[in-house]
Amino acid sequence: MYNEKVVDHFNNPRNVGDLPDADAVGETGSFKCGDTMKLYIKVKDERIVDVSFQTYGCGAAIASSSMLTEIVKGKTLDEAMQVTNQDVAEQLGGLPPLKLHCSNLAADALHNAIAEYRKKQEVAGKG
Amino acid sequence: MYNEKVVDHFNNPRNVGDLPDADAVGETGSFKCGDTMKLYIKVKDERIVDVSFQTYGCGAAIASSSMLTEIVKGKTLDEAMQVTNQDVAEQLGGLPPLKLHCSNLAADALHNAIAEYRKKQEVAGKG
Amino acid sequence: MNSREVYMDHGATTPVREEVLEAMLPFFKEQYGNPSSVHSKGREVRNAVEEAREKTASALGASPGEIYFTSGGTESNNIVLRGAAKKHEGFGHIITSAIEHHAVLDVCRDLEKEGHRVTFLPVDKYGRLDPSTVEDAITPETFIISIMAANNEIGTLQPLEEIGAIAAKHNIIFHTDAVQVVGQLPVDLKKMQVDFLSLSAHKFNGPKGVGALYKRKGIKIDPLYRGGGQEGKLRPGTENVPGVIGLARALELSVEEIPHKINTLQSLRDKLIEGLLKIDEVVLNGHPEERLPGNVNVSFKYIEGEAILLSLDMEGIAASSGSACSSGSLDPSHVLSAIGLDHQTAHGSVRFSLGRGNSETDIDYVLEKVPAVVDRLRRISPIRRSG
Amino acid sequence: MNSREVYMDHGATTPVREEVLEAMLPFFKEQYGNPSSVHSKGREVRNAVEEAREKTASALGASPGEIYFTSGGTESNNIVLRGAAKKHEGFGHIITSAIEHHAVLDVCRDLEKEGHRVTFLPVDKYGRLDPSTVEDAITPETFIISIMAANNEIGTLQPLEEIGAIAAKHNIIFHTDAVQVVGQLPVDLKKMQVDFLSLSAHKFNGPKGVGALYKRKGIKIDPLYRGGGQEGKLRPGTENVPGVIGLARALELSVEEIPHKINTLQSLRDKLIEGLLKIDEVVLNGHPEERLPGNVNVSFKYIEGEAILLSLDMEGIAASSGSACSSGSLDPSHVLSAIGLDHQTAHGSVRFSLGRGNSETDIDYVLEKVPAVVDRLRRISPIRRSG
Ligand SMILES: Cc1ncc(COP(=O)(O)O)c(C=O)c1O
Ligand SMILES: Cc1ncc(COP(=O)(O)O)c(C=O)c1O
Repeated sequence: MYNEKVVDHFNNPRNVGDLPDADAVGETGSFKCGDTMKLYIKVKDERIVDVSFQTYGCGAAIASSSMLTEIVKGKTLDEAMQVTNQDVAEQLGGLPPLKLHCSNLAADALHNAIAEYRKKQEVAGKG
Repeated sequence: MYNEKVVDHFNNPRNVGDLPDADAVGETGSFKCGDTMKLYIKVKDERIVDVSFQTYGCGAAIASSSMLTEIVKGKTLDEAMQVTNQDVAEQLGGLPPLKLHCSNLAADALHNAIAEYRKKQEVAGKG
Repeated sequence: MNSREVYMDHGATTPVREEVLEAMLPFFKEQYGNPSSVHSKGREVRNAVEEAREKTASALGASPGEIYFTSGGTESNNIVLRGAAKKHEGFGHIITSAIEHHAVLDVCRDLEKEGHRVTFLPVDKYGRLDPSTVEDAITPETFIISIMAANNEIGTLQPLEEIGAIAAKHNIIFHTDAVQVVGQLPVDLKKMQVDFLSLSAHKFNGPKGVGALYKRKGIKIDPLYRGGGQEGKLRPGTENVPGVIGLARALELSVEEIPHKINTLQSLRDKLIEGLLKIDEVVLNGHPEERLPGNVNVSFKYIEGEAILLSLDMEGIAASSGSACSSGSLDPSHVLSAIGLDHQTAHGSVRFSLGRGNSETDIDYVLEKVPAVVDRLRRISPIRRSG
Repeated sequence: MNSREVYMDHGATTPVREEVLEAMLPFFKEQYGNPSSVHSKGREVRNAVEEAREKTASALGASPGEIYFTSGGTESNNIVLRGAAKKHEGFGHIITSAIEHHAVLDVCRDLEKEGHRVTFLPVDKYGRLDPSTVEDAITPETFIISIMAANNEIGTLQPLEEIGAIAAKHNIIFHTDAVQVVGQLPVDLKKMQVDFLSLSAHKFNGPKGVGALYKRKGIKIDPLYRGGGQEGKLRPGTENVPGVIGLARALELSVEEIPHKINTLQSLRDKLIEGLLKIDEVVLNGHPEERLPGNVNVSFKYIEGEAILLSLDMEGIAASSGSACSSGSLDPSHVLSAIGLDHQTAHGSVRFSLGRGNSETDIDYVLEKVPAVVDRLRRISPIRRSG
């Protein structure tokens, strides 16, 4: 069903857990299938210097989350905003068609995290 | 499908052919399934002294015909009138349910032959 | 990959046992005739098929004329429900439960769309149907009651004798999908007063793709498929000869072994349940007593079923789940919803279904591996217990 | 009982060949998982089923998504005809032939009773359909044309390409029951422009109880059975795994061998026909050229088919007949009536259907035995030639 890369990311997920000193947290969830993801980012000079995740979901959801953290670590926020769910699935070497929707939360959580970070910055800038 | 007795009567039918000096011939046929039978009898003192048959039909029809000739040989006409198609099937040790109708011609042909014989006698008596 | 292989998915399917395969083998290359043929190559096979029918009948306490071979449980169910609807004049009313297998439930939904009325009876939190709700649901238009013998996911047994008595009293056709029960528990057609019973060979160590339908003598339904008229016209098509031979042999063996098997399986089952419930925040789904001897279904909170299955699979353990993601659908199983589980508890359900070949050591192995799997996944999960 | 066994009833069914059984065997006891399961025992079997689908597709020149596994030719036919009728809004019109297999003919009769209109096209004395009658029969309500590729009794091939072109021109679904043709003759889906094609594994040395349906991509019909959603919902139920593996292997092998096999079979067939026609008052049924490479059907006048079959059986020869008495019905086959045979000629029909394993020696043996059988039965018969 899943290819080796997916299985590897599911079995040995990278960057699991919360980041106690995160600059922002992005959350997303599918009401329908119940999957939930939290993405923590640490930002320095507009660049993601650290990232971690927590995911409730199936194998595809967990592997996608893990893969996403690998993709975005070190990217600038603008670069990271360009990352799509499709990119994640591609980097994983593909997912079964029925499972594609399970990978949809990873990029969403990332974009939510970045949005939160920017909002915080704005507030801080104004304040 | 057929038991050994049926198979034996089918393979080695008794009393096959026409009787050139028959006193009467009974014919019967099923319009539906196309079976046809001719029964020849030779009568002496109200008793069937010789009998033969010709049958166009399936294995059950041929075996029933053969069995019938064995049953009636030596019987008085009155006794022979009592023979039913069911008797024939029973003497054969049974026939498959779907094949019962194929055995229905044997006794009919016999009764027809006896009726013909009686009619001839009547005509002869009157004449 | 891993040292042990522990198959605990007997509710999904079972391996064909040696004796069954042996019984089937001559019918592929040697006794290959068509049972409808007049010649001896056909007749020998016809005899074998009729012997299989007799064996099947006798294992169920039925007569051979009441057994129809089909291509499986799904077909048996469809033949009964659609056939009864077809036979019924105009539109009528069907009573079934909310937790039937899709091969009953979705046929009923289809018939509903076509104009029939259907009552999907609710079940309690253990998945049990209250027989009085059946009686209450009956209307003058009700022409069939279809209630499964045991649920495939949570293993809950239904009070069939009570329901059968109600159906008989009101003179309504009573069908039971006994796919999960036949070969596992004794089946008494007389006591249950069923008119139709569906079974599937691959659930009791017989081959896949063959099943049977018991139809009480005298009860009539319309056939759906047309063809060469095999199986009393109810299921036309050249007979799956090795299949029906295998079904009969498997049924014969498994029914014989029931008295012995029940105790073994139940004690394995109870040991597994007990062990699993020792893990934090695990709940048992289904009825604590009225359940299939081999069925264990629990929900691991805060984690998702498919992820659990994959992790178990890495350890060589085969199980199943009512989670949406394990079936490729979006919703968790209708059964788990019907017993009132919230979305997340339903998503965390795992079924271990025990069967022939499972041992004490298997249970120990599973109980050794599960806690670590659950722990690992809970560490990844963002959901935390509130306590 | 007799020295030789000569099986000439390949049109009824065929033995499973060694390579096919070998391919199936691992899927009973070892690779027994349910293809729908998430764990590896299920996934390995899912892969095998999908490989079988690919093989089947490639043997037919189709794509894997166009292949649906069923329980046989009967089911494939029923799914198409009933499914197209169910999909069609209100009552419509169906075009078929008078000589279809019962698995098409009787479905059409059923649909007619339910309210659809059906045209049963006549055939000529050889059993050939005139494509122009198809075009003439088309009405704005026509939603499906179903014409068999070759007749199972008399072996006559139909002009499918012409009919397909007509169906395509009028944008009407075109189905062919190719149960007798697949594995015997090349099948070109593109040229025939068929939307649906039915096949059954046991007709080409595969196992009984499994078939397939080709459905052209994009064409939609409604499913009849409901259940677990297998086979794209068109044929739900746990897959007959060993069966589909066997089907694919048998199809692959028999399609590969077609070029070589055609010539062998045709020359055996023609030798047998020639020899049989030397017997007094024997007529060939079906088309002299446009017939299945292995089909021989003759009528022996003045004697009845079942009696001939029984006598041949005593000599070790397995054949079949369109006689009423060989099927337990009262009427001779609708096919023999449709080609205009009188009752008695129809009753005397015998089909010798050749296949894998038949040899020149078999033909010699049959030609040696038949005259005596015919002679013996004619001596018993009261019917005499008029000449
Ligand atoms: C309760 C129940 N009914 C019906 C079925 C369908 O059986 P099959 O897949 O053999 O057609 C199953 C098995 O999946 C089942 O568990
Ligand atoms: C032309 C034709 N169609 C359909 C069928 C039915 O196939 P099955 O008996 O495998 O369902 C047959 C075989 O009997 C056939 O010859």
